[in-house]
Amino acid sequence: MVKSKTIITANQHALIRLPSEGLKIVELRSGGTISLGKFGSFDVDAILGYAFGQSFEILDRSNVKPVKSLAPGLEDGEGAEEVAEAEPETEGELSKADLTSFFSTNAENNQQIIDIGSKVQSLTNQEIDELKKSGASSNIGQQIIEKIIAGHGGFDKKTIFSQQKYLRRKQQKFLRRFTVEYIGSSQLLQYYIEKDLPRVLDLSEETLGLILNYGNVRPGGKYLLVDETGGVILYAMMERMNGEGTIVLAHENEHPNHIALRYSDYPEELINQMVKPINWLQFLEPENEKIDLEILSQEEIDALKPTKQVQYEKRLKRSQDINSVIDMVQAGNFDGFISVSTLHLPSLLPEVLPAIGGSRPIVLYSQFKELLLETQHSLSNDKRVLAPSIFETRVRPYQTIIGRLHPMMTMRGFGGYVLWGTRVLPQENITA
Amino acid sequence: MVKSKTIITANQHALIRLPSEGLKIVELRSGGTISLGKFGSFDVDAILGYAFGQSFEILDRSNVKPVKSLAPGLEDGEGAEEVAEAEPETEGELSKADLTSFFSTNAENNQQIIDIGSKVQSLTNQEIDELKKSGASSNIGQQIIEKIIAGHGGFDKKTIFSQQKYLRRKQQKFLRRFTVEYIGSSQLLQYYIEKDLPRVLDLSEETLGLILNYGNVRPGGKYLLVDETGGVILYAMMERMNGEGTIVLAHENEHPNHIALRYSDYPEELINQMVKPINWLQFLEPENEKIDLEILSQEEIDALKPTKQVQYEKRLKRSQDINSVIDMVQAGNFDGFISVSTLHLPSLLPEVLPAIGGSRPIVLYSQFKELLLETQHSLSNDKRVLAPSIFETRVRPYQTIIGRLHPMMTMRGFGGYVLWGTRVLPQENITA
Amino acid sequence: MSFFKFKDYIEEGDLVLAFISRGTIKPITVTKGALLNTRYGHYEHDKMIGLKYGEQMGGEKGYGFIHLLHPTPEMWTLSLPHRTQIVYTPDSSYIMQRLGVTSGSRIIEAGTGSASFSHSFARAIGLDGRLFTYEFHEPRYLEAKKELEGHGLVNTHITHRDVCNDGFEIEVPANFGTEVNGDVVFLDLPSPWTAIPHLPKVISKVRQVGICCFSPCIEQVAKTVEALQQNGWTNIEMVEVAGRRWEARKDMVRDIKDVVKRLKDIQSRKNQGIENRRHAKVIGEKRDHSEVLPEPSESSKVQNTGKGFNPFGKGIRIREGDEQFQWRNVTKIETEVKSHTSYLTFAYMLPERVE
Amino acid sequence: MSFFKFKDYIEEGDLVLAFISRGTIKPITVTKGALLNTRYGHYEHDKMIGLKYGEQMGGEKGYGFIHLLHPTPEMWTLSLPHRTQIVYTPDSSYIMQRLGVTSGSRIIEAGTGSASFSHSFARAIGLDGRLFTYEFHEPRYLEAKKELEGHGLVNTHITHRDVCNDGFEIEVPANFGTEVNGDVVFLDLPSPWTAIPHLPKVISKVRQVGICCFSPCIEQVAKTVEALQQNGWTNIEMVEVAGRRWEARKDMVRDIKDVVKRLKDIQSRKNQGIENRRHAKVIGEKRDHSEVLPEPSESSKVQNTGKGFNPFGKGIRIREGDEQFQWRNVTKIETEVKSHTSYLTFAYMLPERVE
Repeated sequence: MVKSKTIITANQHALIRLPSEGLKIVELRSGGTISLGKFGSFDVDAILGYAFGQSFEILDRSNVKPVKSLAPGLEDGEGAEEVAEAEPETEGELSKADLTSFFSTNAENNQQIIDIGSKVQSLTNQEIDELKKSGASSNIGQQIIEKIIAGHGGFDKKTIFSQQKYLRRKQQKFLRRFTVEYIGSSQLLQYYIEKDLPRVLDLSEETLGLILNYGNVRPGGKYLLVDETGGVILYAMMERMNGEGTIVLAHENEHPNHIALRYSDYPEELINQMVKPINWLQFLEPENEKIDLEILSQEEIDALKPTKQVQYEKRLKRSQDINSVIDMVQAGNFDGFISVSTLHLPSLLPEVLPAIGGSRPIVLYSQFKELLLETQHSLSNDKRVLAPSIFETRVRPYQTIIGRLHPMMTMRGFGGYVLWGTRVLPQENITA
Repeated sequence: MVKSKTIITANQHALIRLPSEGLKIVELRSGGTISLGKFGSFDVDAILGYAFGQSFEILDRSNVKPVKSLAPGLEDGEGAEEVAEAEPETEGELSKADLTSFFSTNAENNQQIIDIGSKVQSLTNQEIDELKKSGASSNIGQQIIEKIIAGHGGFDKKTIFSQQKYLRRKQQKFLRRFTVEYIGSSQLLQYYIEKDLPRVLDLSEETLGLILNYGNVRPGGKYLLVDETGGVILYAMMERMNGEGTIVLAHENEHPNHIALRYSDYPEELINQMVKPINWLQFLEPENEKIDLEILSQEEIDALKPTKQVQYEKRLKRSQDINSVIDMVQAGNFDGFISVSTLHLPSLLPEVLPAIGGSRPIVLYSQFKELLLETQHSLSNDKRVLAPSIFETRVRPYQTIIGRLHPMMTMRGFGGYVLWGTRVLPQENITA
Repeated sequence: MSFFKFKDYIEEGDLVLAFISRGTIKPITVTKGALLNTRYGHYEHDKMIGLKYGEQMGGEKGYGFIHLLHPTPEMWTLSLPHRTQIVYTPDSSYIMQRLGVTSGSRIIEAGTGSASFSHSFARAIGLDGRLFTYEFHEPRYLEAKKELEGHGLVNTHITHRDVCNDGFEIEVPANFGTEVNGDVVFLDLPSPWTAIPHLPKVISKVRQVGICCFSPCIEQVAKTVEALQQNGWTNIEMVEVAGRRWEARKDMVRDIKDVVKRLKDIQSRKNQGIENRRHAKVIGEKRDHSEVLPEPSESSKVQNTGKGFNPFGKGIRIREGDEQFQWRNVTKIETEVKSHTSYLTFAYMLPERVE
Repeated sequence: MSFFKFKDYIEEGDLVLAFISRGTIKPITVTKGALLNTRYGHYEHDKMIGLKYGEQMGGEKGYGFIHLLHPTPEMWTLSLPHRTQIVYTPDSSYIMQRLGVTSGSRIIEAGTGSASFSHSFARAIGLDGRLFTYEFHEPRYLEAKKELEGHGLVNTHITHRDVCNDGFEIEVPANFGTEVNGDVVFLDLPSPWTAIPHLPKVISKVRQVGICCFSPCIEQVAKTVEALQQNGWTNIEMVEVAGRRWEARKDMVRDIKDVVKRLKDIQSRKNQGIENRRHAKVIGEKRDHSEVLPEPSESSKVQNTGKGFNPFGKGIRIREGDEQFQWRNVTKIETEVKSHTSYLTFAYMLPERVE
């Protein structure tokens, strides 16, 4: 694997985090320019060589300068002190600097935007446009926010809460900062959570972590996987396995869907080496589905027309692939079974269990606790799974400003559930 | 209602809260003595006249003195300052006074007792017994704790956590303090939660509060109730209704079970006036179950033998009671339906809905979300219940010591779920 | 209309909560000649008069409907626009239960805020109880005063006051007793620690008094706890309340047998296609599906008839709960949960000091 | 035995986790001639040798059984006695996922504590990664050192050190690189703010470094956040992780029709009794149940045969899930939930300072 996980490097994908909590995945083509829509655009070459995680501010003509974080006002260390000293007092005493600090440490999670700005605001859109055009300064966004506060008639009469909301909204609209992150499995999942939550079946980052740990995913393992997220789980496993080991990917279509791997920058050979797809028909009726290809001698191949030769090579490769994965399933002894799918697990599980090795983990994800409940009941007389239980994990983020510390007021309710058990080998002649 | 809700009064029941988190319900008979087992005993007359909520410490010969709280060391205001200054530092720096403060503000919820004391403790049981017998001081418990700390070889080598646990355990064992509380519905529920959680169907205090508010329980209302907790819900409703209004109590046996009311100190007339029992047979087949008693004239009654006269009066009363509650159900227009039971709600609800007035709340409790889920689905085509949803409320208590503030490490997982909807009157000819 | 008693029929002047959808409940005062306009139809107030509370009402132009609900504190809370000042039902109901608020209680509340909790208090304490509520912010005070009067909360008295500086003492209205004499205190203030020292003058001297301070930030809790300790309050405990709402949903049962049947169907169609396109096979692949091959008819694609297989609606939109398929009942939490409202700090004060 | 790779058969000297019950998992080192004694039977180590991992093993005296499990960090964590020092799987798995711990990561951990998290780190970073763990408390250090070596965690290096006073710099073993050069930091210390200033000397200078501080009290979080800010860490965010475990249970369906049938049965028995006791009725009560009266036979009391009614096992103990009755699948949360482990404060450090 030649891709860099630490340094922003050309010809890789990267995640762009925007102040508006927006996420974008881009390919960093050397010499190219990337547009962030209303936030402006930047030259790829200007960000190369920095560490992943670096934030930048867009200057004029697609130039950027590195900044410490997405939030303004922290470069000079000023913000930190203000934050430390800030205390919740009666309404109206909150300073602008204080509010700015508020944003700075909360770039990620605050979703409580309420629309209070447009009604009372005295700056016209034209004035804002002029401000935007007015200069090459890196402080354009900050300047605009200050002007808006100054021009906002009712600002000091608002509650702290609505002041914060108001400023935050304005900041998100005008600040031209972004962070460039390595696309790890957490970033990939966050991206899909924001863009297409149903695709990842409501899976949260913490539940993904739980699946990987309960699944004992590590370099060199041989896992059986069902992944209906389009490859996010597959990517997370590959990331932890670091190129060593095998993932047999059971799927229900003609071809497996792991479209999310297109952002992985993994070479195709690595994917082919680690990921072995098999569909459920092949899995469950291996004898029928093995391909019994008539092997031709070199002479016979040479005798074929060139197009037929190519066709033969393709068929040969395909039959070898399918037969080898079928052999692998028939050999069994997988190091774990991980399922992140909407399939009916009580009917699926008995078909899969024989292939899993003794003492290896069974990890089943569902959006709905009720489905795992049914699955657990279906296992109650199956002595092949030891101590199955349903687990839930939920992370609760805080507004992390000293003096105003509290859990975020709202958060998304999704996350999913995990059934974890251990494959064991019951003995017939043992009675309790 | 003559009972006092504010002052500890003779011939009422009261809740006794012990340092070991134990709860006891006692009847305060004037001139009597109440034993708290290993904590000692006290004369009832010594506590009369104080306000409910008062804590006491047992002196010698069943005397008591009032103290500020269950915890020692706070009377002189000393504890508060120590608490305020205490900070979590590296291990071993925690002072005894600090630990004492820890206990003082956490009398209720800390359940994390681990047995680490007996192994390393150098005081013999005999020494402890001697200490106990040694004096008439109110500080016996406190003294014992100090001696134990002094005599405890490995005490200062323990982690803060285990020191706290150790002291707490010792304190609970030896302190002779108790608090006398009025038995409100919260106290009654807490009592049953501790003594017999299945009896109250895992109901938590916060869920009880939610039921009463969603049920719009208030003085003067006429409610239909199913209460399988033995009367805890009934008591909570009566408490909020303050003697005004009616509760029709539907039950499944010959007689309703509201045994918990024995601690209510409500006079029987009040109970009879407010609570109207009806069994489900009477509820669902009212015409069959109405009692058509042959009314006798005074002459006819006089002609009966005395035993038959008594029998007749009893039958007459019973038929009047039953007929009047059946009439009440047939008249319908109840101000709300509250169910805290294990009955199958999808089969029960359609039988009950016609009796509930328009715009009145439907509040259904279950230990299990799955049962309310089934109930909600059964309502999906029933337009008589508007916007039914399943609600969950959970209270998370904190260790409330400044400098060491954090949520309790463990808590009981029960609490239950509530389905709340509104009875409405659909119109046939309306299309969306 | 009353928060103390249900009535059955709607009259002119009544406060009615028009339930338009779960997220849209509109309070209206029934006024002759007035019209309620919603995205889902128009409704004449005149036609509401005489209808029963709870009744469904059709839209003026033949589409849409609303339900006409009687106000309760819980419905009223839901009808308010989302503002952080609202104390929602999971918090308010717990506070009332824990502090033993019942008919006859005397409550001190500061600040009034949206007056949502005031409604809940007023309902619970009944006509025998008294609620003293204080609001610092004048426009909010005026709005709340008007609302409390309009809603007939005759057991409630509102005062325009900065209790942190000026305390709670007021001239008590004639039918409210001779003094405030509160037995339950609820403080929803930015700095409750400045109000706590003023409380002894207005709370009961003969019974235990309970207090709850409602603060969003943890640092406020620390200051509050210190103030409570210094002012003689005991049994101090802070808690959080987490309220959650769940919806009933259905999730399709996707049996592995149907997966296999569908794959066979795809394969057989493909082979058919290959057969049709080509006349001669150069290189053969052995297959034997004849026994279990399903009938690949059009109907089996959209229906789980029991004979064919369930294609799980691939490429077809299926209504949740469609009876042609098998479903599981599941619950789904609301999309956005209220993960924090405020910290609730409880404490108690006993009437007598003991030595 | 290895935390890096599964093996199939048990050999002498292996670390085996004897799963006795959900709450009792006993780590044993398979030793010739040794015996495992449990409340549920006795088990000879000799007979374990050659068995497969995961195999069920019967008790020596013909009763009881255990399962012989291969160690994994998760099972190992469950096998430890309950101590607060343990970082449980919901926390540890999230920390690793959020900080991007993968094969090859270089971890700094202080303190080692029970070494439970060390096992999890060591597994995830694989043989290419390196874990530097520090423990202040000497007995714990010695115990952990022995355990880490015994478990073959060759990618892990433990140091006896008070990092708060003495920092993290150590002489790095030959195969651990030239310096610590950590890219992920985990601090489980009473005062992480005193350790944070020592970090720059041991963390990577060419890539972003992530940190997680694990503190039970909120006041520790405040000090930690300040220290992180002052030392140049950014994107500071504190979170809590709530892990819950649910059990599958069954709850009896108690249909209202059965309630009615049972009441009729009681009534009819009672009337029968009255009839039997008395010959003449003085005052009559009209009743008409004849159409629906069930057969009050003994069998209908305990069985829901479809003809009679379900008496819900009044007075009879019924096994959960007894097939003669109808049940609903339900979930029940564990009796005692871990409502708090610690606060997790995350932050990041970039290699270059920008002007």
